[in-house]
Amino acid sequence: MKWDKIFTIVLLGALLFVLVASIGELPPMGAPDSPSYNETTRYYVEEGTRDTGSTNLIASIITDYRAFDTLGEATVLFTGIAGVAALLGVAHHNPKEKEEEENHG
Amino acid sequence: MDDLFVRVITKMILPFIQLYGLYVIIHGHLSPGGAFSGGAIYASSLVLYTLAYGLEKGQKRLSHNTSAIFESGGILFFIFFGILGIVLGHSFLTNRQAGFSMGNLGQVLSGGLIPVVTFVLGIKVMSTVVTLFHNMLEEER
Amino acid sequence: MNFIIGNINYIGAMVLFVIGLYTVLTHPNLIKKIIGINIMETSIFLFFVSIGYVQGARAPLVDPGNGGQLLVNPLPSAMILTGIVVALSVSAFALSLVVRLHQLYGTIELDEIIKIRSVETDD
Amino acid sequence: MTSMHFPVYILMLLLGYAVIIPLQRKLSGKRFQLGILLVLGVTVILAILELDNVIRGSAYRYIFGSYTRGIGIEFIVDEFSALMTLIVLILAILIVIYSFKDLDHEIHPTRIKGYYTLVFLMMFSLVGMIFTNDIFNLYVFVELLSLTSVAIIAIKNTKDSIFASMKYLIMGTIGSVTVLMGSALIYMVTGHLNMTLINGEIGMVWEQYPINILLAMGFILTGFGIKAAMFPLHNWLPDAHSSAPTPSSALLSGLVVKGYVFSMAKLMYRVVGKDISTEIGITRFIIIFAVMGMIMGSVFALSQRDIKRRLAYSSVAQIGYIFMGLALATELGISSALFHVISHAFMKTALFLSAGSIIFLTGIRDVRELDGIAYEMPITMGVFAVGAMGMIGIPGTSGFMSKWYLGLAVLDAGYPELLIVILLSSFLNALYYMPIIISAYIAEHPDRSYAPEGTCSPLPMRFSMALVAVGILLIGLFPNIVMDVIQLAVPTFVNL
Repeated sequence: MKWDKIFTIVLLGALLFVLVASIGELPPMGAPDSPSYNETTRYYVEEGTRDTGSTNLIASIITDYRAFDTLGEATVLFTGIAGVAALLGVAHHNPKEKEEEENHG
Repeated sequence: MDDLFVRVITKMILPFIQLYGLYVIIHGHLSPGGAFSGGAIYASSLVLYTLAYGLEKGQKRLSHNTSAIFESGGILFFIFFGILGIVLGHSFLTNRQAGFSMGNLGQVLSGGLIPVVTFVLGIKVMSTVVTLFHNMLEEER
Repeated sequence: MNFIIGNINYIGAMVLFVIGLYTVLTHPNLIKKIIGINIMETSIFLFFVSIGYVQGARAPLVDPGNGGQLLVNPLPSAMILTGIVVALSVSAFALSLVVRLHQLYGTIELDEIIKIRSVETDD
Repeated sequence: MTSMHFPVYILMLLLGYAVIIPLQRKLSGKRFQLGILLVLGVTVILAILELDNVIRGSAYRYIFGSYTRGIGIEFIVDEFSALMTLIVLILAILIVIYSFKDLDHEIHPTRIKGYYTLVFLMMFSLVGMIFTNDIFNLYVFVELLSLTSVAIIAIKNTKDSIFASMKYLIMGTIGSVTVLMGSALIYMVTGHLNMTLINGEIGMVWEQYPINILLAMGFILTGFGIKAAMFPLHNWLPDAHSSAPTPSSALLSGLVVKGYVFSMAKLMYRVVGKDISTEIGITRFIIIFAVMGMIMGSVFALSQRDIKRRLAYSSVAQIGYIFMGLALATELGISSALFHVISHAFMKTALFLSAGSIIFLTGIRDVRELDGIAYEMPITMGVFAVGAMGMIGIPGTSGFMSKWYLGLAVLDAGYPELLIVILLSSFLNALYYMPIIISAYIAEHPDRSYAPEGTCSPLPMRFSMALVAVGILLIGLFPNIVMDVIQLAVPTFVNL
């Protein structure tokens, strides 16, 4: 058991070193002119209230500009429930009955 | 679990949590918060109720088929609003161009579809979290 | 030194990502693996939000009175909301799977489950 | 009578009906199945109209919420997406027809409704993943697809399927978290989420922040490698696909894995672009993994006794073919990979459905006990034989055509040694498929009583299997119905 723990630690240490070393190359954090603050974001900030009429820009993005994402989101929630219901549904009250059904199946 | 103190305290604070949850949902497009966080706050009140009063009473508060209706209704409403955008001659999920009234900024009824969609989503998130909790609790019995 | 202070968020996110990966890879207990996955997801959300951070800017709430303040980039925060809800439903489903695994195998230690399965496949 | 809203109508029909199913408390049995077939049928018709509209007209962009390109989410409806959607929906309707009889044999009756909800949600996420042109929207669909595919494995509720779905969920979630990290790194540098806008910025960004793109593509390669079961990261696939109910393993092996491979192709060629991908060396990595997958996947398949595990390992090998075609980074290479996506979907569905029907009737899962079964179950073994011959690459089947195009692409891209790999892998395929066919058709089983006399798998199962086999032969004999459409789409796909 000992050896593969060491191997994982070494591997993840190398991954961590690569990730932290590469942070220097990334655009600095919080810089007002960082590439991610480009004309799309400026459009959201300036036109946000006029286009969607809501002052909370994040709400305007998730419910109006990118509403399809939120529809996908509601579906992921619905799948979570459908999956859990399929798994823990009321059906299987006694695991014993599940056993004999399973080995004949 | 059926301790008297817990029940009385729950009875007292329940309406305040629910009021706060509804406030966060309805003011989703004005102040921080919105469908997901507001729904979770509202769900925490029902989870607290189920913890204090046991699963049967909890199930009476939000039974299986009402929660199923909330969840399915939530998505169907969302699709209906999207199709509404197409019917009015624009692409799917259009808000301002399709002519929904923008109202004046900073008021609850401003923003065309946004308050309605946020409210519908908030109810859906609430019923999902509560149903998850009830399913897990049922599993123990 | 100010390199570390400057982008502490990115370093924190990367460290959290590797810690989460470590937890998932080494802990046999399934609940710990799910916690590891949640750590990894939190590190991604931290990374996403710190991409949008602008020095000295306000939260992206436009107050109708005076326009034109410097606002944080709202797009990554909007994406996080979706990410958080995805993390919620995946963890809920994983935990219900662990409940079923416990009922079927009687344990939630992965190596014990593998031992039980190897014993079963032999006989 | 075609409008630009068809992709949305298909998606909303699938999602709407998936949501309505749990509400129908009392509807069950025949009428319930009829409702499912009706909705799927309408979506197939819409997909046919959409394909015809796109071929006659031209690929078009569809932006949600009528905003401009960078602001709203965008769908690109090109020839290949329309064709892939049509194939996905046709195979889905055939698998659903198959599942009507097969399911009550494998799943607890109260869960059958939940199963179809999950199948509809899976179709919704697959079709959405094929159309989307936005990296975050792609992540939402990837996550939705992995959640539904785990759920339809776990629904069988046996010891193996719960364990396999747990392993798949953990590996799949690590995969999608890694993909999200890759998209975050790409967004950090380019500031856009729209794939075409990112592609516009990527040239300038490649000079300024090369490490960023390198890291992002590394994350995306591993993430999608895990989800699409590329060779070294595939060990969840055999357990998951063999312990699932038969319709689910057909859906998983035939369609779900293809969705991830197609998204990987999008991210590699539409977002980062052909020249940077080759410059980074991602294509070399993928070729190495693909070659290992093609050889080792078949070798593992040889050693499997269980028929479904053998088919699952052969899926790993076939995914190696697709990745090899993609990694050639030439137009012919990508079109041969996309052709194999479609031909493998048909072949693997046929193989899994026929294997499932053998298990359904006789309960035999061991490959060595299938002597002389062809006389008992002519149609099932016929479909299995067509699928197996396609895998081996016998002329006249779609498998041969995809190996043919792949061979051409490999020679055209200047890697003649890969041709040897294709031939070696086909030979290995023959090694583990041919014995099954030979023992089924030629070896005389002494007492010949697999199933009680006169009983054979129910009509809907045989009907849908036969149609899938016809599909294999159709594509095999007339490959240009598929290849011309792909040829139309690939130029726009690569440098959109």
